[in-house]
Amino acid sequence: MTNETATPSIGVSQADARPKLRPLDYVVRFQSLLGLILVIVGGIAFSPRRHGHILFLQPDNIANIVRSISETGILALGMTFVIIAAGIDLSVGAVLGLSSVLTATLLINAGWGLWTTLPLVLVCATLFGLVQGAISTRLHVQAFIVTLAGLQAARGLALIASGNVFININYGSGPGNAPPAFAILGERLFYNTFPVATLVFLVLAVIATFFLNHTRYGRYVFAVGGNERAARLSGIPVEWIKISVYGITGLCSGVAGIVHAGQFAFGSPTDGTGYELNAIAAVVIGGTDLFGGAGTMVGTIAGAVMLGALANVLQLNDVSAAMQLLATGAIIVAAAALQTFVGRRDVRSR
Amino acid sequence: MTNETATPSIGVSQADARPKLRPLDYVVRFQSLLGLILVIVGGIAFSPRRHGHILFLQPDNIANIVRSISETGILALGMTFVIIAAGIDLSVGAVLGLSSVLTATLLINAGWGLWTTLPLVLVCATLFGLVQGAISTRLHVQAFIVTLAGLQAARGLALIASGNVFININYGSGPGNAPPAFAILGERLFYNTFPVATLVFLVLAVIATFFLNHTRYGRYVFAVGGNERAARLSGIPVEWIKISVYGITGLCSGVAGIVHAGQFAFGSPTDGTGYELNAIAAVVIGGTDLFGGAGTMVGTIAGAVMLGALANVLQLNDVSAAMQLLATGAIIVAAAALQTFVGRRDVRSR
Amino acid sequence: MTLLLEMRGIEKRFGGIQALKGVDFDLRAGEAHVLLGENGAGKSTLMNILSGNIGPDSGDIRLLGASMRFSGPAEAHAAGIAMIPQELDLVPGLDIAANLFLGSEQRTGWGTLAHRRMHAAASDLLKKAGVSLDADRPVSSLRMGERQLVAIAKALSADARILIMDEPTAALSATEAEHLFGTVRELCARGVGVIYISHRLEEVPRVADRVTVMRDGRVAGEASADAPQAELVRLLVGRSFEDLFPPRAKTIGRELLRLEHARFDPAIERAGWQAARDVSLTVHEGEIVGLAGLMGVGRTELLSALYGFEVEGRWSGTVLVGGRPTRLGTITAARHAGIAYVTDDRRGTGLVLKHSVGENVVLSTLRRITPWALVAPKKERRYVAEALSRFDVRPKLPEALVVNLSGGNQQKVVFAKELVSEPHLLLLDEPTRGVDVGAKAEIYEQLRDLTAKGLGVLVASSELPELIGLCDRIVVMSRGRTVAEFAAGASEEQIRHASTSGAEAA
Amino acid sequence: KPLAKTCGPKDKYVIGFSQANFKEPYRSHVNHELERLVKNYPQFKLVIADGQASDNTQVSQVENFLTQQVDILFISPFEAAPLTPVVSRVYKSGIPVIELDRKTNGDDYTSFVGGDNEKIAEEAGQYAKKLLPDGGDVAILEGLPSSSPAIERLDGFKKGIADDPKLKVVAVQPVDWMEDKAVTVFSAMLQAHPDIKLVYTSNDLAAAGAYIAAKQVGKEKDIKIIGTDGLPGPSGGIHAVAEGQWAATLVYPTGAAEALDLAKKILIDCAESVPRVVTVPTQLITPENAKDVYAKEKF
Ligand SMILES: Nc1ncnc2c1ncn2[C@@H]1O[C@H](COP(=O)(O)OP(=O)(O)OP(=O)(O)O)[C@@H](O)[C@H]1O
Ligand SMILES: Nc1ncnc2c1ncn2[C@@H]1O[C@H](COP(=O)(O)OP(=O)(O)OP(=O)(O)O)[C@@H](O)[C@H]1O
Ligand SMILES: [Mg+2]
Ligand SMILES: [Mg+2]
Repeated sequence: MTNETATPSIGVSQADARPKLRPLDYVVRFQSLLGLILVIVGGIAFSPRRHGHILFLQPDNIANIVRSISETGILALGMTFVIIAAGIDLSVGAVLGLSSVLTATLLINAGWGLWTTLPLVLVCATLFGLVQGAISTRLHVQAFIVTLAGLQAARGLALIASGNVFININYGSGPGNAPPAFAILGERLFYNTFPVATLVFLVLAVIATFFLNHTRYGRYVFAVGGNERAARLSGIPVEWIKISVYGITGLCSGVAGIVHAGQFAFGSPTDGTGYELNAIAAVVIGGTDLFGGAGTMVGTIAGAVMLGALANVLQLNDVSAAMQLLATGAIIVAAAALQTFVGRRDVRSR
Repeated sequence: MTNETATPSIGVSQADARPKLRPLDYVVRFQSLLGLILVIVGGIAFSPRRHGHILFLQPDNIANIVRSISETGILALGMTFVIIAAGIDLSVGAVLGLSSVLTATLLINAGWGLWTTLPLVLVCATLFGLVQGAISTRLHVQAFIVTLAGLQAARGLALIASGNVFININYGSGPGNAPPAFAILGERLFYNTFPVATLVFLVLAVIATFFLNHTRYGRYVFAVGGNERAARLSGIPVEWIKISVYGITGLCSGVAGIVHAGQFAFGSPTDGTGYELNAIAAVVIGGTDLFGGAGTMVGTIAGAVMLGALANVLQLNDVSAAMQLLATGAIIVAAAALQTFVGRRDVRSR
Repeated sequence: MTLLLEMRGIEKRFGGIQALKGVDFDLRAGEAHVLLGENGAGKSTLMNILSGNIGPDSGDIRLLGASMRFSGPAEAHAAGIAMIPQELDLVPGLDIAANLFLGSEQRTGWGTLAHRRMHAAASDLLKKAGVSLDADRPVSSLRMGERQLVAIAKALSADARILIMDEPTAALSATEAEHLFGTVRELCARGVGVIYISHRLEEVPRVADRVTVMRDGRVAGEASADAPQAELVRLLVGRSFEDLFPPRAKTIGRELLRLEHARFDPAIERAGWQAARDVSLTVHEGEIVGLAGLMGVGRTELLSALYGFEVEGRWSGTVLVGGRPTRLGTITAARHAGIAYVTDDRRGTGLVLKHSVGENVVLSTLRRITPWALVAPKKERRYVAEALSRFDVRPKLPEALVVNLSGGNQQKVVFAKELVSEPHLLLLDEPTRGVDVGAKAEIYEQLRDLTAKGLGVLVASSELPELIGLCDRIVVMSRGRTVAEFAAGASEEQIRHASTSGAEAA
Repeated sequence: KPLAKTCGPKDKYVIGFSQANFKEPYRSHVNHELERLVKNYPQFKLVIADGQASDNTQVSQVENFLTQQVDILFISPFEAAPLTPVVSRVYKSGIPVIELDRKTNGDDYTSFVGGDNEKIAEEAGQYAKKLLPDGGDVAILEGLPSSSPAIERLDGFKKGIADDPKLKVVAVQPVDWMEDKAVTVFSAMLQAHPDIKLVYTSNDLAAAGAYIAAKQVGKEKDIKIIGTDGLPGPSGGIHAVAEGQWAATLVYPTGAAEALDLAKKILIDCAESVPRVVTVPTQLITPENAKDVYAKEKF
């Protein structure tokens, strides 16, 4: 045995050669932030100024940015789980709409209180997600189809729930009014600097990061996305993982829907149209692999903020509609390219 | 030697002595049609009738169905190549818009003729696709991001090209008029039964099927999508294949854009909004695997027709908008489930 | 004989790992040059460089004296170099014919694919490789052995001047291997140069004209074809050890698994699926039982059906686990009964390739090392480090990506993963496929240590010497039936005869 | 001879309404008005199809109505030109066509009921001048760029304020009719142009968004918001003006009542001719009249 342990020590000496890479590894670990940094630097550089002040950095403006991305951000958190598990969820935008409509109808038309309404909405949204997950997993239908169908179904349900009208949430007491407490979702805290919607996003972001990186569940999600068959062989409850991640996106969509209703004092069946693409974009720009098995939550958050900051700086400069579209496209690609360029040590992980 | 060849063939003949599943294979080859069949049967069953006639089967109605899917159908043909090559193209709808705007401006504002306009439009669309492919492949940026950015860019370009307005195509001679020949795209042939737009789709469908199944290029697309490393080891020009498929989607989007402009005598930067999802849906419902390496062109065509027929039969029955959404969702999933259920023999090929 | 190939001072570095440290290698026309070396020695890397798959950092390659620089496999192909890669790279979605002609499709006058012609040619090629499969079976439905044969046929189809075989017999059983040796000799006779990599030392005298041994990225020495195995082993692992196989079990404990006329009926009939029809065998604590048989007799199916992996279906007949009747057929049931399973397809089902060694090792035991369902990084790191050194995975880097490990080391990772979960009964399918002698010895030793602690092992292997050396009893299968059982000490002849005659009988 | 093939006191008539889309609140309001008012005509069955903001979809839906042989077609084209051919096919087949809110090209339709986007926007411009007698910075939140209502309303408003140099348009940006986008965009505008005194928005949703944005920086009092659509109901613009949140909104009439009345004339009374164009007047909603209008508007 002793002389045997001599041989592997070669392997170990190889191992010792490796730590030299640490600094690079370090940069690489944060590669998903590079795009954001790029945009922020650009934002500062190109931001209009008024008597010396950089508008882009004004507290109000920053508040605008973080508020504007709070909803897609929340969706993107859930989406990260799904995509790491090698799935996709196109229904999040629609479920957001459904949830905001439900919130509005229950508060206004049904005259429920917050403590009954909000939990119910969240439960419905989560169930909706779980059902999609179950169908996709048990019937072996590609998630893309199931959630695309789910998108339609959710919009249909929202139309029914709302009776195809926009429901205004006006505050006050008595029937037809929502408890004023709900209005807080539209406001800002800390001397009117920090939007509540963003606070919700941040709290969820912390929770999501924790679950992905520090729980057994998170590990399972990575394993299932990385190689489903190997995961199954190792006794991981693959089915349950694959189903539950859609429960997570559902839940996130529910929260986002409530935030939406709160922010805009308003519930409409078409709320959140197209949000799914933004959410997925945030995740993918954040460096998560659409083929599953690899990704980071911090990347997703950075991706979401980046998209918001980008839109903001373009608007600050009164860029024309056409140019905004062009610039957005160009910069997104540039950012992604920069990140992958730094991140590309191992070509095999496509 | 001889008896050696004999011995292993014992072992292997065992492998093959198992039930020859040819008939089932046969069903399975056409599994991707089951959804369509389901919908057609349902359509006939539930179709309203007027003095005995089944409206769903009226020539006019069929013409309407096949016309309504011609554009997404064309997009789906190209999309099939991309998805089999394990890629995705979200820009097709936008490039369709761009192309229809280009067509309109060149014909109307620039007063070009058809033989200069149409080729140029097709070239532009193809180049747009190739550029996306090149960026995604060379810079190793996920196709989802690149084509999402491409979507934005294309819409931006369309706005610029059109000067932020939509352009009516009116026929006649002299400046500001398009050659009347172009109007044919909006008409029907064979005693007004067969839409020209559908004819274009059919011709392209035949060509696409041919290329996918009977040319070396098609083979390579499967190989690259199925196992990139294997493809590279076999000396296949992987990069070129991965780039060129986006050229194909670009080209298809260009054709679809021209058809769009012709059908509606109209070019607007917002044309084709959301078409990409329908196109991808058609492909995936057709049984093509979003993870690449497997798929059929006939499936895609069936998928496209199915979506059109489904929408049609629902509306013929005066189903309310909400219910249409719900039903569409349910039936799409049902169809897909049916197909995968029949198709599920070999676990290994996920 | 003319010198076909010269490789001089080839170096290759991967991140922190110097895979090749200046390797010289040459090949003459018409010779079979066997390349030996431990796992991770750099054999595949060297061959990947030769086949243009990866570029060298330095060093030069001369073909017939002309210096070459391949920018990709295509150029190597053109230069007449063909390779059977170690990790069989086939396209699962395409059928056998399509895979055989991938990259060199035959076309009609119109430039369209000549489907019929290729199909016919494919069938011939398969025959040449000694396998009769319909060329239109999708590769995804083939078993490891069959894939290997397809890969061989593909390489033969290139009729190259230099043919590289990277562990071609890894998934083959004796008969197919024999046939392959025949083919190699034919090729050499036709003046082809063959580079043959293998970990099965008993094959060396059967193919080799010349032997080169690599160790740790260098050429450790040359040997003649008829060098005694002990000599080769010494060159290989830098030390000599008397016996590859540890002593057999002294104490046989209580019965772990008993099958009597057990039969498994899969819910879904799968193309080429050899379900267990009539299986009778027992495994006791401290015992290693072998499964022998020709290819495709259903050993893999038997194991995966016992573990309930990717086959839904019902067991009938007597199935006793630990003496009690048990409904096997689902993974949960199997794991609950303390059964673990190492498949014959490490890339497909053994490992999460895009994840790190560490993440893979803990995969099957996460439940154990995550108290309150939370990951405990320190605990985990200790756990992984212990497992890696226990199974001597090289390099000993928890954060290295498995995909970059050498084949043999990947196999060790799979072992570590399944054995740290301390099962009662271990199902092994081709356990030492692509594992070097040293590592084999370690694995065997590990198995014996564990059986001494009460583990029972049921191992399917196509390497008869392995079964004979390792097992306490050997059960022979044919067409999903157990046809014979031998106690330790049976000869290869007896077993081979039992398999074939059993095949004819059945 | 009567306009409709079959008419008279028959007990069942099907009205097929092809709506451009259900997204914009204005559209769903129109649907609502029709659904509410059609109850006054027991003979009428109203079927509404959602064009999903797609010419292609809307065309095939109209063709479906043709297949179904509805008795009369109501249509709000998503865009004029693309719908023109199919509408004239319907018209030529003898089915009366009543177009709401937007005309198709040519004259193959029975009659048109609607307002005039450009005029309404121009009126908004006029009122803006009144609101800012001594001028100031003005912002515009445009609809979906290149869609005709967006274009017409943008042009109209600019025309309305053109003759007053004191009104400076400092920022124009598209918000695609969407409230959430309006909030983000207008927030940015307020950063870039803190002196904005008035914002004209191409629809009520955008106006609501602008209000939220202004409120977030405590400027909701100083910034005059002019909306468009003037929808009734608690979520509509009229209410917002009544609440004093906006300076004004302009009612973009639905013409639902008028359209149904035409349908009655054509189908039940067998009218042989009906007015070709029924322009329903817009109404400027200001804090002065908002409360009364809000009270009057049934919903
Ligand atoms: N792409 C890669 N990235 C990083 N390291 C690599 C890569 N490929 C190989 N290596 C390392 O190079 C060394 C040599 O690997 P190689 O596959 O050549 O060994 P081998 O002799 O083929 O072993 P085996 O007999 O197990 O196949 C190993 O340490 C392996 O970890
Ligand atoms: N997942 C699978 N899908 C389809 N067919 C399979 C699968 N696994 C095994 N087979 C078929 O089952 C038959 C038995 O192959 P298997 O490898 O199980 O037998 P074996 O005796 O283990 O042979 P080997 O020597 O390869 O281990 C083969 O003909 C193979 O085609
Ligand atoms: Mg190797
Ligand atoms: Mg096997």
